[in-house]
Amino acid sequence: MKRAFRKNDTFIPEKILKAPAALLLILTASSSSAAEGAEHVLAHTETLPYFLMLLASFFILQTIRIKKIKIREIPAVRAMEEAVGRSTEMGKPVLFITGLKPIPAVSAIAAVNILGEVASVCASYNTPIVSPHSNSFTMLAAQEEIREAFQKKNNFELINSSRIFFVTDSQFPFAASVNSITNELKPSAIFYMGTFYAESLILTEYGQSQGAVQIAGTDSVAQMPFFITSCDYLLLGEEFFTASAIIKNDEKELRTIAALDAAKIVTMVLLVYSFARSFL
Amino acid sequence: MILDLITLALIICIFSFLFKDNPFFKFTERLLVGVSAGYGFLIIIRDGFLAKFVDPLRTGDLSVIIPGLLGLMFVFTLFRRTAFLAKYPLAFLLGTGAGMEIGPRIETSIIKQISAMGSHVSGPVEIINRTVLFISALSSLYYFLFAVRKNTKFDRFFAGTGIVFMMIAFGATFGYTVMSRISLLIDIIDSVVLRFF
Amino acid sequence: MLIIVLIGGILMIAQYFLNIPFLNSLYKKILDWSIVISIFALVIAIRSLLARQFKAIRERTEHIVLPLTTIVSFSAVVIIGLIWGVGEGGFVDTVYKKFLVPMQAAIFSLLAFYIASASYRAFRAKNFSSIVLLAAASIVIIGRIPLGDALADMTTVTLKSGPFALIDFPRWAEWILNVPNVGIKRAFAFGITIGIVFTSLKVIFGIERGYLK
Amino acid sequence: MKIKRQYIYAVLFISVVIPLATGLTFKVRPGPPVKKFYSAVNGLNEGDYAAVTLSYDPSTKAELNPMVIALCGHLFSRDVKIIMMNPLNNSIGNLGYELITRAASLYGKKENDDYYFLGYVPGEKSALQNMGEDFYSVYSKTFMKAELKDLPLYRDIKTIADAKMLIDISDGNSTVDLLTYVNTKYGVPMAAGTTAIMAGEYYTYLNSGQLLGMLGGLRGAAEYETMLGVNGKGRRGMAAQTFAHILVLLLVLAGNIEYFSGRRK
Repeated sequence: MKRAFRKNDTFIPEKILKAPAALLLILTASSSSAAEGAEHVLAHTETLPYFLMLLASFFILQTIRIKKIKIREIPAVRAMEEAVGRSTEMGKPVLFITGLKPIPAVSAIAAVNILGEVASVCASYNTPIVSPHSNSFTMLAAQEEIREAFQKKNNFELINSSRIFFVTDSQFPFAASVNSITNELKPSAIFYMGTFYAESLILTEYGQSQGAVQIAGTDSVAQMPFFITSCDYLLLGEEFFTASAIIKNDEKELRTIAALDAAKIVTMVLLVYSFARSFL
Repeated sequence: MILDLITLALIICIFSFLFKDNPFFKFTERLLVGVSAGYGFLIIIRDGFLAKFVDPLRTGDLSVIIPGLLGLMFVFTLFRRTAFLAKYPLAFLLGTGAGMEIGPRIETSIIKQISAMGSHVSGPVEIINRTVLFISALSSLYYFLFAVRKNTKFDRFFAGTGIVFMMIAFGATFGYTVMSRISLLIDIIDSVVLRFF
Repeated sequence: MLIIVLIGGILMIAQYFLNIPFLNSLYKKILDWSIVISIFALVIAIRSLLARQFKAIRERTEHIVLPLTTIVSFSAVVIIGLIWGVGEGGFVDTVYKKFLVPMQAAIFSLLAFYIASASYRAFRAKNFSSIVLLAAASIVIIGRIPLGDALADMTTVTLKSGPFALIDFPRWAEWILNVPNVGIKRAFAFGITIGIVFTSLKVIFGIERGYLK
Repeated sequence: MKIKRQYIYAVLFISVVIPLATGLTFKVRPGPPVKKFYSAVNGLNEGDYAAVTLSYDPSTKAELNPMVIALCGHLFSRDVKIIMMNPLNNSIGNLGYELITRAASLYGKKENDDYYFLGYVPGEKSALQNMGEDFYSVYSKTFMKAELKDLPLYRDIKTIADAKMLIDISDGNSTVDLLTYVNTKYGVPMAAGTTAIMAGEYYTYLNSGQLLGMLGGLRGAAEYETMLGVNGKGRRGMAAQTFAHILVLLLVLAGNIEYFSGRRK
C-alpha cells in the first residue's frame, strides 16, 4: 500500500479519476429525471442532482489541466506570514484558537489544516505556537499537525515549547481562560479559526486591547461583524475553507478552488432561474 | 443567602477584569476552569460512557468494542513510540465526519434556500424587495469567486455592490446584537446585583 | 489510513442519498461511536489540563494558589459527582445552578461592555463601504429602541393613503433586516456550504492529507 | 484624545443601572412580527392545546425568559392548555419548569390538568419526527415523573398534530428543525420567539409565511407585553436599553470626531 502514497500524489491515481468524472457528468444530467422512478432506493432526491453536480465539478477539474490558475489575492492569507514574522521579531509566541465546534465538523477540520500551515511557517521562523482547545479531538489533531509541521522543518526543539493543550469544554469559562492566557503570554499574533459563537467578541476585544495582530477565519455568519470590527484580517465565508489550499499553493489544491468556482457559477445560474420563476 | 453572596462576590471578580487584569479574576477564572471541566467530565461519563458504552455491553451489543478500541488508541499518544496510533481514530472521525455533513448541509442551506427565492411575488413593493434581495445575494456570491474574476470595470462594480450589501447586513447584525448583549447585562444586574439593595 | 477516511466518507455520503437500512443504522451507530471515542480522548485532554497545572506548580511560573485552585476544584467536583451522582438537588447540581450558570452569564455579559468599546473604536467613516456599515448599524440601533418609535410618531403626516411617518427608523430597520440582510445570509449559506462540501471531498479523496500519512 | 476603555465601561454600567434601579419605563410601539404573533395566539380557543418548546440555553435566559413568562400569561388568560417541553435542549428543564409553575400560580392553573411540563428526551430530531406518529412513544412521563397515561392529555392528544399551535422559544436554529419536522410534515401552525441575533435569520421564514409571528429579542418581549398590557421584565429592560443604545451611538460619534480631527492635523 505504501507505494501508492508517493510524494505529491493524490490518493487516487489520476487515470482512475477520469472515469468517475465522466460517469458523474452523465449521472447528473440524467438523475433529475431518473430520481422519480427510483424513490425506493434513493432518499433526498431533490438534493441528489445538486450534490452530483458538485461532485462532477470536483472530479472534472481534477482531471482537466488548466495552464495556470490564478487565485485572487486575499489580504488575510498574505497577512498570516507577516504576523508570524512579527512575532519572531518580538520574540513572542503565536496564539492559535480553534473554534468551539469539535472535529468531526468540517469547520474544525479546515481550522486544523490552517493550523498546520501556520505551524510550518512558525517552524521555519523558529517561533513557538501556543494553542488552547475546548475539545479533545481538535486538540489531538492539532498536536499531530504541529508535530508533523515542525518535524518536516527539522525543528525538534520547538515541539516541546509549542504548547497545545485542553482547557475546558464549556463556552464562557473557555473564553475567560483564553483571555487570561492572552494576558500572560502577550502574543503579538493571534489566530482565530473555526466556528465561533458569542465568545468571539470576548476573545477578540481583549486581544485587540493587548495590541496583537489578529487574523480570523470563520463560517459563522452571525459572528462576522464582530471579527470585522475587532480583528485586523478576516477570512470571510468560503475564503476560510480555501485558505490552507491557497497558502500551500500546490497545483492540485488550486484545482479544487477552480472547481469550487465552477460549482458556484452553476449555483448562481440556478439562483437566476429561481428568481425569474418568482414572477410567473 | 450565603451562596448568593458568594456568587455576587465572584461576579464582581469577573467584572473587575474590565478594569485591569488582577489576581481575583485569575483565581475565579481558574476555579471556573476546574469546576466546568469537572462537570463536563461527569456529564460525559453519565451520558457517554455509561449510556453509550457500558449499557450496550451489558445488553450484549458488542459492536461498541470497535469505538472502544479506537478510543484506546488515543491513549497511546502518551507514549512516544506508539503515538502514531492516534492517527487511526482520527482518520475514522475525519472520514465519517466529512461524509456526514455533506447531504444535510446541501439540503438545508442550498436547495431549500434557492426554492425560497422562487416563491411567487406580487405587487410593486414585493417585486422591488425581491429584486434587491436577489441582487444582494448574486453580487456577494460573485464577490467570492476565486479564480475566474478578471480585473475589469464590470467586475469591480459588481463585486463592489456585493461588498456594499455585505456591509449593510453586517451593520444590521451588529446593531441588532447590541440589544442582545445589553439584555445580558440587564439580567445580571437585575437578578444578582440589585437583589441586595 | 487514508483508506479508512475514504470508506468512512463514502459510506456516510451514501447513507444520506440511498435508502439502505443497513447504512442508515450504521449512521446512527457511528454517531454513538464518536461519543464513545470522545470519552477516551477526553481522558487525554484532562491529563493535558492537569499536567499543565502541575508543571506550573513545579516550575513556579505563577503563584501556587492558581494551579492548585484548578486541580482541587476539578478533583472535588469529579470525586463528589462519582460518589453521590449528579442528580437533581445534589452537590454537583447545586454547583451547576448556583455557580456555573451565573458565572457563565457574568462572563457572557462582559459582551455588553465589549460591544460598547468596539463601537467606539471600529465604526470609522473611512470610505464608502464603512459609511454604509455605519449607517445600517445606526438605523437598526435607533429602530430597536422606543426613541425610534417616538421619532416616527412625531414626524407622522397624514396623506391620502393614510398616516405616513417621515422618519421611521423602526420600519427602515425592519426593511434592512428583511431584505438585504436575508439576501446576504443566503449568499453566505451557499458559499459556505459549497466550501464545506469541497473541504469534505478533499479530505475523503485524500487531497488534503495533512498529518494522515 | 482617546477615551480610555475603562471610562466607557463605567458609563455603560451606570446607564444600565440607573433606569433599572428607578424602574423607568418607555412606551414601545408593537411592530408587525409581534402583532402577528399576538393575533395568532389570540386565535386559539378555550380548551385548545398549545405546544411550547423551549430550545434555549440558560445563558440566553435574559432575552427569552420574559417571552416565556408573557406567553404563559397570555395562554393561561385565554384558558388555553399548555404542553411545555424541551426536546432539543437538555439544560433548560429546571428553569422552564420554574417559569411555568410561577405563571400558573398567578392564574390559578393546575399542573397536569391545565398545563403539562414534559422536559427533555434524548433523540432530538428523531424524537420530533416520532411525535408526529405517536406522541407517547417519545414521552411516557412528565418532568415530575407522572405517568402520562393517567392524565387528561392522553385522551386529547394522540400526536403532535393534535395541538392547535406550536411555539418555539429558541436561541439557535431549532425553529428550522421544527418547521421541517413538525410544521411542514404535520401541518401544525408555528410561531417563534428568539434572541435578537437570530431574529435576523428568522425573517426569512416570517416572510415566507411559515412562521405566523415572531418575537425578536428583548424588544419583541417588550412589544408583546405592551400588547398584553402587562409590565414585565421586557418593558422594564427597554428603558435601560434606550440609554445604552444612545450611549453606543454617542460612542460611534465620538470615535468619528476623534478620527477626523486626528486626520486633519
